Amino acid sequence: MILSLALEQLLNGLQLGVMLFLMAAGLTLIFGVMGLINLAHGSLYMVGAFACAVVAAATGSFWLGLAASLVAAAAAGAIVEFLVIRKLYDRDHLDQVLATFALILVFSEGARWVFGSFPLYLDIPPLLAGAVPLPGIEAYPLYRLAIIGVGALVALGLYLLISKTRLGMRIRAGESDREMIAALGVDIRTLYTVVFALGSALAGLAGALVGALQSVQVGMGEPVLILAFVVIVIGGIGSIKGALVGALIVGLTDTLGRFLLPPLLGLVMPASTAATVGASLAAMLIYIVMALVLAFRPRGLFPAKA
Amino acid sequence: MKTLLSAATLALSLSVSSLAVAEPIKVGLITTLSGGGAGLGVDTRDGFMLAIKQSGNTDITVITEDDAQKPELAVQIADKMIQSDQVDILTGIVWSNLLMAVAPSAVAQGKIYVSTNAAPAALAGEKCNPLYFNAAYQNDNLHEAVGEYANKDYKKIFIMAPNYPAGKDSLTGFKRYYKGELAAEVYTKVGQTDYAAEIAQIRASGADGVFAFLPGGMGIAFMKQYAQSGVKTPIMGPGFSFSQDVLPAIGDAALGVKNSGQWVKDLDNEANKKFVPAFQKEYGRLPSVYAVQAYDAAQLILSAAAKASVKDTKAFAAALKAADIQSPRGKFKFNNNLHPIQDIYITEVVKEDGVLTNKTVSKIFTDHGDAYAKDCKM
Amino acid sequence: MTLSRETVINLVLALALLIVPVVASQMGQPFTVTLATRIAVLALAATGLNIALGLGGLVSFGHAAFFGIGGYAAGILASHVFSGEPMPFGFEGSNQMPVIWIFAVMACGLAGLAIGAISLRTSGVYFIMITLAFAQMIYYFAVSWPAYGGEDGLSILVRNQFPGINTMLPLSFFLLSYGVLIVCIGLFALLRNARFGTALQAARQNEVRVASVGISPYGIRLTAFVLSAMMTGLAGALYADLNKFVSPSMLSWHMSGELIVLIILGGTGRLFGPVAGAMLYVIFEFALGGITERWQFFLGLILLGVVLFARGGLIGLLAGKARHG
Amino acid sequence: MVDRPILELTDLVKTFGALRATDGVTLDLRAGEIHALIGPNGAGKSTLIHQICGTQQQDSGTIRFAGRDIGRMGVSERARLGLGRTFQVSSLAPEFSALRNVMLAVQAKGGSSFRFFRPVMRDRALIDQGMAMLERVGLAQRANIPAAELSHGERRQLEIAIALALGSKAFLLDEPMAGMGPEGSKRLTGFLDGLRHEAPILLVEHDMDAVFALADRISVLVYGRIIATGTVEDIRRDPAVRAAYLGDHA
Repeated sequence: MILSLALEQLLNGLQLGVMLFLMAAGLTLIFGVMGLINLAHGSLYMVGAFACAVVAAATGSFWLGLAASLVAAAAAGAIVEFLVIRKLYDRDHLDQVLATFALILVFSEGARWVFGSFPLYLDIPPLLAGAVPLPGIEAYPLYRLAIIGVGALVALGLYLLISKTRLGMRIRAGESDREMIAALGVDIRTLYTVVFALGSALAGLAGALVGALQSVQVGMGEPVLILAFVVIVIGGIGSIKGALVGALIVGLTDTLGRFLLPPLLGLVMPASTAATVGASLAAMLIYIVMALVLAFRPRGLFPAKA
Repeated sequence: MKTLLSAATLALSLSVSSLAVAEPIKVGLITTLSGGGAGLGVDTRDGFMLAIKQSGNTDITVITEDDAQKPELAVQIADKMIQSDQVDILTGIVWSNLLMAVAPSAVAQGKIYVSTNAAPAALAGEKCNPLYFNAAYQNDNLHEAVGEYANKDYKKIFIMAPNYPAGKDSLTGFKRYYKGELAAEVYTKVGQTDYAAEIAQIRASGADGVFAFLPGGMGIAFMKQYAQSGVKTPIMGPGFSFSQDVLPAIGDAALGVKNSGQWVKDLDNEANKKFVPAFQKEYGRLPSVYAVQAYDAAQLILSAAAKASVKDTKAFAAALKAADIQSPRGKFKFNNNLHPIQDIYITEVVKEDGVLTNKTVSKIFTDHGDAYAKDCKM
Repeated sequence: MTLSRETVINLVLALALLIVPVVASQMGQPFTVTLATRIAVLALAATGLNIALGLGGLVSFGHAAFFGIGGYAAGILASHVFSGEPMPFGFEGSNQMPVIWIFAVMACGLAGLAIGAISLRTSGVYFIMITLAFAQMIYYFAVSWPAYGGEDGLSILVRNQFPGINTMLPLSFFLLSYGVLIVCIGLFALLRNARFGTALQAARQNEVRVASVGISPYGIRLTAFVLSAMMTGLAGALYADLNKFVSPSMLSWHMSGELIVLIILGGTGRLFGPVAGAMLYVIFEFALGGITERWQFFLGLILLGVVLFARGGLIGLLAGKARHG
Repeated sequence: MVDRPILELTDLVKTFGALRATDGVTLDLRAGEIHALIGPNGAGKSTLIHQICGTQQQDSGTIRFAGRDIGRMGVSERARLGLGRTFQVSSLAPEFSALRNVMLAVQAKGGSSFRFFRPVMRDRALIDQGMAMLERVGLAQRANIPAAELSHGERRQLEIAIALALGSKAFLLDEPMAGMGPEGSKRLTGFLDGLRHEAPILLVEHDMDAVFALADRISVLVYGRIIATGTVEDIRRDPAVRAAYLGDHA
């Protein structure tokens, strides 16, 4: 029983990590290629979730909604890139932080304007509903397994995209030398728009997938945005591999902390106190891990080349 | 010129009031109309304004402002309403933490505060105040009701709430009435949206029931994930986790959940039979409990205004305390700590004509007050 | 001696912030005084951040931590006077602002030292994020720590006192806050022109240059970060007394963002940038909030406009580029 | 027996992946001399300078300066020991005036930077010393111009003024002639000629006229290795150098 619970929690940690990776991958890609720190990434996540909920409600098909989330987030990303973001590439991080902070306000309040203040309904597709038994685990939600699968596919896809395709070659060239790529005659502005839209689409996908599991509402992107930043900072900003490792570290730390800290503290204090103190510590745990990582590896675990 | 004019107005209003027509009352309604919690604030405002509109009373001016769920902003608005608009009564705040920022200082300045929702324990006991009224409940009430209900059918319950004061009050309230064994007591992160770890613990705990207090988006996320987990242990919770504002977003996952409320849509009384269709007609949606609470707060103010002058704070407070209203909840009166004494019901989430809503299962408490009233020396 | 344009603007801002509330108070509009106090206190917090951000180029996205710690210092000390319970470590509660301020400043100094010592090992985006992480850590601690109200916050039932001043009167409390603000702006000005400020600003403009003349940027920056934390903490204590309330929302990352916004709106590194920024922000918030519930939407658009098209902020717009000696 | 060299590099190695940017460099700088380091682009001169100043860390080998092993010290610590440098890409505080740039160096040398109140622009001693240095390099009349607005050549002069103000025991000058007109180069050559008596100079420079006019010794760096060290005449005659590098110039 205990072993089964531990196994299930490990799987939960992995699954949370994969969800975070979907967010973090786009964020780190955008930083790696354009050097842009994008606080509005959480807003694109929200756009994806809303698009999915609205289309799923109108057509009755989650899968159409999922497609819509990709399209809507990519389109929103491209528009924002064209109107605002491209003016920020040459600015310092301070300006980027501020402008994208302003974008959060615009997106959140804009979404409320259009969709109202109440959470929207979005449910898991029937195909993936319910739980299945796994070796050592009594039952595990099929949808969560599917998320792990999607995360693995996205990781593989990004790897192939970056190492095997022309677009990937351009992305890598853009990372190492912006002027060189311009000299090669590649239209760098278009490249940047494409990369930004790609990162946005990933955020939108994450928003739709997670929205079905959690709740679709204004402001849903902010907590996950901060977690995604923790992920990419631990992993090394700009590194997809770092994002993957960082996401798994954060996912496992958070899940296992919530699961293990209260009983561990229960050994030294009354159970009721341990429950609250343990929960407080668990909430702080990932930030503590991040501070520790940065204290010893100031550029994260897999620093991208300077 | 302006002074002249206002002097004239003053003279006029004096002569009018001598004709025993109610004098103007200014009410400041501070609630959350933007940000994540705006749904509750919108219902609060709409419920309040419905009562004012129905009364046809034109002496009452309501100034509405958005606190964006930020305590600092709420304080600033309260200052403005008191100092600049010179309101007589404040009301409308949804959240305990905002209420704690505004209400103690407002009543210290001689203003009346009528709470439409938030009811922290801190203001119900020793620190109760003759100008602070709560038209909703005391925070613990709905948790206590579920605790009492759980005694009937459950032996070993898993209880869970967010790690903040309202969460701790919730579990304390539940435990005050629940006599069985606890499978575990778990506090989750405020704003947490993934509950896989907790659900796994529920599965492993061998509990025969789960009590969860997870308001707003937290509850939506938990319920959806729970429904997919394959865990069949029945869920119960306080009414605000399953009220009309969140049910559509949870979807069928909420069906059959037992919860508690001091008001249910199907309560059989005259006031309720008028209120629900009126609200639906006016705003095109079902009212939530927040709308009812605000509706009653407005009714209370209207009833007091008919009896006393708001400038005579003491008399006005006494008129409020009389609680001479027809509440959609049925019976309603104030305890010595100016929190309600009312009936509390166990309800169940059902689907009516494709819409999720609550229906009454049984009355669990009759004329229920709260545990803090005894500490209130009023 | 002719005054530079910026000096004239600074004087106008300083006088406007003083005169408007005094006149409003005479005219029986105490709320204007409250707004002005809010401006003064936010400007003080941003002036603190301006030491790190404006002079040192250290983009701290976690200054809400210090703002909140200062606020909690005021709230906690006052609550112990009210409850009569002794504090840990043998301290006693106090409702005297000078005592509270010393506590707030010391606590923030220590927190700033600890956070800065680790954070300053990193730079750029990493620095932004690690300061954010530390603030989040403290935020979650405050939310879940039950002793002082947790998420519900802590009320200060009676505003703390200052010898010789009736702080309950809005105008008196404003004048006190204004006085503190002016003193701290003076300190900022001294700091900026002194040897320390020279080294700090040079480290922002060119880190390698500073190191290669033999000054370790780390020590200079850490000192600046600590001073910055202390000043923001002092503002936090005043803010708690202004609202008569302190809660974890003072520690939230939105607060950190707002402090940065104040500086940028006014003009980064400018002496009166935070004052101009706080004035604009509070007036926006108040005026827009009165017109529409969607004021955050328009605030976002205005901010975008400032970042994209008016990079020097208000002071930059009015006074042109900054000149250094 | 002459004094021990002020700066000694022994078997310095620095690799970036497969590239050996510095491949066993041994080099010294003696009192009173100008030692020029030349080599084609990409030979590893910049990497070498970075290691001497401490902005990059060598993989192996030692760096001794003024009798101490400085190989693991930070940049500012090395500077405090008396290692003065100028930069290939001009490196100044661009918003500060020329004078305040020099004063930063004066303050670094002459005492603590942890003074919080007294305005530097009223600190007579700082100003006088700073002006004196600007006069020596011929920039006195440009003292109040922000560094960002100085011409390329003027910035080089300012960098030297800063190095002077530090009272360095040795100067590391990274392409001081770059971007200077013929007139400026000539003036600077004359100035450096006198400077060597104050402290020895390790000079990295592309301007061969200046190198041949100034250098007491020359080392030639190719692909991270020193292929020859000697007097101007030795180097001019060295066939390996001619083949590898000087072919076009000689």
